[in-house]
Amino acid sequence: MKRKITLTVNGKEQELEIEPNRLLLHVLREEIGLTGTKEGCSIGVCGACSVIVDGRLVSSCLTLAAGCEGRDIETIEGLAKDGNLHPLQQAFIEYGGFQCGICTPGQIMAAKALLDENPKPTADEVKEWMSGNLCRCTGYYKILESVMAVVNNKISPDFQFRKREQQAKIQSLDVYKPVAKTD
Amino acid sequence: MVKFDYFEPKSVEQACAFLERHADEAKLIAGGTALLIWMRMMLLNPHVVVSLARIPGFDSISFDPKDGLRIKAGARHRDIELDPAVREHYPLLYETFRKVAQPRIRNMGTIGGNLCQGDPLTDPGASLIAMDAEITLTSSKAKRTLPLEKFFVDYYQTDLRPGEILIEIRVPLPARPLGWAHIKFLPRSQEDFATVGVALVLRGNALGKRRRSCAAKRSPMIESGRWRRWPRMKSIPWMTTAAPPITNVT
Amino acid sequence: MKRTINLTINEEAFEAEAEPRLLLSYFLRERAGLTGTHIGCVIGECGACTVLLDGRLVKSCLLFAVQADGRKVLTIEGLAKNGALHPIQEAFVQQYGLQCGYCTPGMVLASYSLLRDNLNPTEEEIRKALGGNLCMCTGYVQIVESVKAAAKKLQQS
Amino acid sequence: MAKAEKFSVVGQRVQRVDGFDKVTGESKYIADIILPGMLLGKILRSPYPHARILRIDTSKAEHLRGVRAVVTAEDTLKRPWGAFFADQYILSVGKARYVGEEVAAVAAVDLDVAEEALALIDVEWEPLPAVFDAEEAMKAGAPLVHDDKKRNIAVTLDIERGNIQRAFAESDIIVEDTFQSAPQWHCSIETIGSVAEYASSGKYTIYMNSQTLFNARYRIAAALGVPETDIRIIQSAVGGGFGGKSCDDNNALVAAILARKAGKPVKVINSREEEFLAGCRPRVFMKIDVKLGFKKDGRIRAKHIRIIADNGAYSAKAPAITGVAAMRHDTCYKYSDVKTQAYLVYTNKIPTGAFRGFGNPSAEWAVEQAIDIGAHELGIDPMEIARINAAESGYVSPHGNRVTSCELKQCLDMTEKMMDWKKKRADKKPNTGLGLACTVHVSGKRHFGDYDGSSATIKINEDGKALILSGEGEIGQGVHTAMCQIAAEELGVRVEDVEISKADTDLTTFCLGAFASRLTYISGNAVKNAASNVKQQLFQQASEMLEANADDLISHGGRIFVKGAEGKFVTVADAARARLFRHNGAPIVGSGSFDADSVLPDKTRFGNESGAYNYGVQAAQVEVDRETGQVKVLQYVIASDCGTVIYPIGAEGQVEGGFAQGIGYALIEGLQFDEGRPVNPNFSDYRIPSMRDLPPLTHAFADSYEPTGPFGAKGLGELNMDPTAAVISNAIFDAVGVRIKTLPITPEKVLKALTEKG
Repeated sequence: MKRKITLTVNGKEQELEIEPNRLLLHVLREEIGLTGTKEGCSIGVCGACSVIVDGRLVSSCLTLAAGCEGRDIETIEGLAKDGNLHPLQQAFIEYGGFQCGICTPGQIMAAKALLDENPKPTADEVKEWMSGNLCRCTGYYKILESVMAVVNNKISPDFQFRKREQQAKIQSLDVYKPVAKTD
Repeated sequence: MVKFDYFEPKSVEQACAFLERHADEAKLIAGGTALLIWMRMMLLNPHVVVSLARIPGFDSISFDPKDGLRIKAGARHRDIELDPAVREHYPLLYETFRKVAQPRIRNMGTIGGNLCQGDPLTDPGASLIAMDAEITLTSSKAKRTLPLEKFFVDYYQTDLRPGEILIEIRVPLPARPLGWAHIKFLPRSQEDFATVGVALVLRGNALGKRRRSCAAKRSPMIESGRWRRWPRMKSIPWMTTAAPPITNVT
Repeated sequence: MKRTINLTINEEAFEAEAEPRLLLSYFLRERAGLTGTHIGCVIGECGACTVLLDGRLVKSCLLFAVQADGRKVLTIEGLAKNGALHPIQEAFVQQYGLQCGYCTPGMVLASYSLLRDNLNPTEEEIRKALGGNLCMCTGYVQIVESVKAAAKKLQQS
Repeated sequence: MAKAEKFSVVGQRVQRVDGFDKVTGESKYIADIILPGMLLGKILRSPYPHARILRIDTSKAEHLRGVRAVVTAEDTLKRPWGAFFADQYILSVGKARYVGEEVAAVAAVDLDVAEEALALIDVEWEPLPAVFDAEEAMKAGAPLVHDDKKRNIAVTLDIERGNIQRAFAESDIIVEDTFQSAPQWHCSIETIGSVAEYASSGKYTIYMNSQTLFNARYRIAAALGVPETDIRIIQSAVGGGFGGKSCDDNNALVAAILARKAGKPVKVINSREEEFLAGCRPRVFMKIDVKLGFKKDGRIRAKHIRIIADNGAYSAKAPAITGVAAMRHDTCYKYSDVKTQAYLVYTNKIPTGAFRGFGNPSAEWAVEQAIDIGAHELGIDPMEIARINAAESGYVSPHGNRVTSCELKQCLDMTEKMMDWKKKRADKKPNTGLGLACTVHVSGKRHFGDYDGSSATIKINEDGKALILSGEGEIGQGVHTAMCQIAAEELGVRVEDVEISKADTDLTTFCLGAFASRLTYISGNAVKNAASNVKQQLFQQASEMLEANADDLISHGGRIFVKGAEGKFVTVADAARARLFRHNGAPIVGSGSFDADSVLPDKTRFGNESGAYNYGVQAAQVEVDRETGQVKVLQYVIASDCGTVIYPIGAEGQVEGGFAQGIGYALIEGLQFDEGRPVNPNFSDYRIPSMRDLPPLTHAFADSYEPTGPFGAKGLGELNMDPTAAVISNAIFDAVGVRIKTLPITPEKVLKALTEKG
């Protein structure tokens, strides 16, 4: 028997009709189309499916969507605002906090939950907090470095991803005349 | 996972009524960290799932110097870890709960769910037994209170009776001074389940003998919980090599 | 309020939920994943979304999905059997009855409907039967040739 | 040593090209690919390690509502396929040979229905005697896994170089011991998966998270019996590969035949349990006897190694892996007389295969411990033994491996300094100890046909930005960023102005993919050659515009100018546009190829297997708890010689990540089998290292330059997985005097050894 539920996902209300046996992970991915949240181990060990529900970091693979009626859910897709990365996202790029990237949404959500609660954790506190988010590529050193870079305010103030031009002028082709330029 | 009906009762009475009505086919869900894994593996296939998450006050923690600590069954591990009274008066519990799995799971799993699962690999049981915790169970017919150690029967087996809900854990205020330790042996990863978990409490006069450490270890005041069973051990010869230094005194 | 819609698509039972305002064409594409039915104009003019409903040629953009509840739908995906093209499909390939291919599913189904009732249509009958299906590429000549060739194939079989 | 070359892009800490997508969750991994009408597939797997299939009845499953296709071997050509030996089938033909083997499969509208349908497939089995241990399997009378393989032996190697008898006779001391390595699973956080689509005109389009697309295409074509052109493979984002995603398994093939039968796209993704049972092919388990002869001064005079390797039920890449374990390490030290014997043996267990290190971690686990034993017996510092024997540039191994650059000695010096080795050795504290091991790895390997190369195409867009088309693929290691840097360096443009396409077998030229630490070196060279070709075309155009000789031009930061006269220039964009928008216009597009100067090994496995060899040294300081047997790594040090470091963040990540897997292999990971059945196939019971499990690490790169590499670079990816287990074991011996010879090194084993020692 399907149930109607309303979730607030990244600030937007979502009305859904779901079977009670649906997991939050699958509802986010399949019903709402937010595939940033990943499934790694399916048993709450690896943390790839970490999301924040009512301010608490949880495994969405062990959360029934039906139990989330009325709750506020944050996923990786809600972090960047208007194309501006969250400081943690920026730090993971600057400090190489990922390789294949499959665990990265979970790592970043876990770090965000920590910094929301404790903006100045020590490296040991970060390790303890993040140890439930498994990564098979990095050996974790750069993940820790990335999180600590945010804690210690070491991310570049003028970060721009790969120096993408936001307002490039496209050269008109019909008036194009090839000439050498001078400084 | 099988399809099931899902209920969110608003009171313990309502929850008991649901359990009563769907006697064999219902399962209670609190944090879900264990139940959902078993359901996904098709080891449990309930037709009705009754969530305790929306019962007001079911996750509260209260402390009274005379009465001790009362933890409602729906309190999450992390609620207990962060509770100021727990930290101040029950440092052993604080130390135990901050080491349960990791924060994400502590945010989800509840103490009631943990105890009712009867999984000897998890940490809270031993420390709560060592602290003389007692639990209250209720059903639509009756309510009973018993020491926690009597609740554990065997691996994944508890004294939980059909129709019963664990509603509260009470931990008496320990006498001061209190010596305590909780360690778990993790042979592989720090994220693993413990091979052995030991909770140790030294009270009153036993503390004075602490320097004669071997004697202290044989003191009848020592209690512990151990992997696979939940004995309240009077003597623990196997600990003579692996005992933690009893440095924590409050 | 969403409704559960039960219907048979290409001889397979299918069930999905939809708001009553959802058009059959979108229902087929998005709920059933059958993207062979194309959207051209959504006002019943172009025929790209042509399907057969209980054997009758319809434009699926002029029907709500709820109207197909309990009925049988044939889409372009239901024509080829076991990897073998339907003779009409074969004819469209052989006679160059297509260029971009966007209107083709509708053309093929319209031809199917025609040839089921009339195995020996005249050119005029073909042009009339396919009149509700627009094509911007071919100028229709080769489409008509395709239908004629298909008719021959069907007569022989 | 490094050439004094100044680079403007190479060696810079640039941003990863795929970084934005990965931190925002926008990257599309295989599970994130959803096609219209897509069905979900599930595979029925053998519950028996060895059993005959008497009958399969799928009719009940076919009639279940929501089921769209059920397939068995009858839907396949029953044609065996495999990387080296064609010995495995898409779905069991007649027999299943390990627990987890694919027997039948279902495509349905959702996973719950698919799983219900699996339960309705009725298979009548006749269980057969099975064999689970390689040594047992070699004995006469053991059950045969494949009827035509006598004594279950898949591969035999027996190679002697020099005169081994004389060499041992001339040795002053002889060390002889036996070591067992362990199987290890890749445990990529993303499991193997595929989305296959079949057009009834006959073309398969398969989205895969494979790390070797063209090899996958070749194998799928062979198994399906269709030409390669009828298969298009598009790489999704890959959530970790480590060798496990090189298409040695049946996942994509099952998806393909389901899609063909259902006439709909079908997604098949391994559950975590399936990944352990039958997904990626885990590290080949080996029992290794090592015999080393030393001269008094520490020189290794003779080496004899004998390996029994567990192939599992099918071969995948184990034949090549066995060869690597048997011979690769002979390129690390200056050997003259060596003998190697190896047997690869079929058992009724999961097929083993490629995992980061490719046989090297197993061999180094044994050989580097034997060397350590020798050092202790001779009373020579292990650091000195390594120095005395270390290979150098110009060394040619007994098997014909020609070393063009080698900074192993420099790595030893760096390790000694970073670890403060001498001081720590002098003030040794009780229960703490130091361990060391050296390693060598290849940069590409000539073994898939006589080709050890890569190709790339670069086009210049109208805005002047370059786009690299490469089929090598990115699996997380950061190679796309390194390729962009190499192209930018060669073209003289900013790295931000170079992009790279996703790998797609229909759109890119032939590429072998990610294995053998080959990409930076091999595909880096191909990209550099393509860029060089493009640069020539740009300079030709610019020479007209600048009225100068093309040979006098240089480019920098996207500008092309006459050397020494930077004031007057044309931009790359201007040159590209000028070449295009004119009579006889043409886009600027260039291609490049590279095939390494390696040799396909002959029948005796002689021949330079790779174009370049990378080297490394690792050292650990550990503390052993005598009461529990627990090992704590206090400090870890790594020095790597990978030539020029192109992409430092990526290179560091490869060192750190490889090391983390090494720590897992050494201390944590292990799958237990019960009668061939995995007992702990999940992340709760098969643990991989977490953030808290990694020790303090210091690492650095040697000052090095590989003359044949792109801007002096060579491989790195696998190097730092290889020696870690031996390093830890050597350090434990130094700490408490016991030597652990089986993996993983558990507290139980250490405690038992300590108790036995007394």
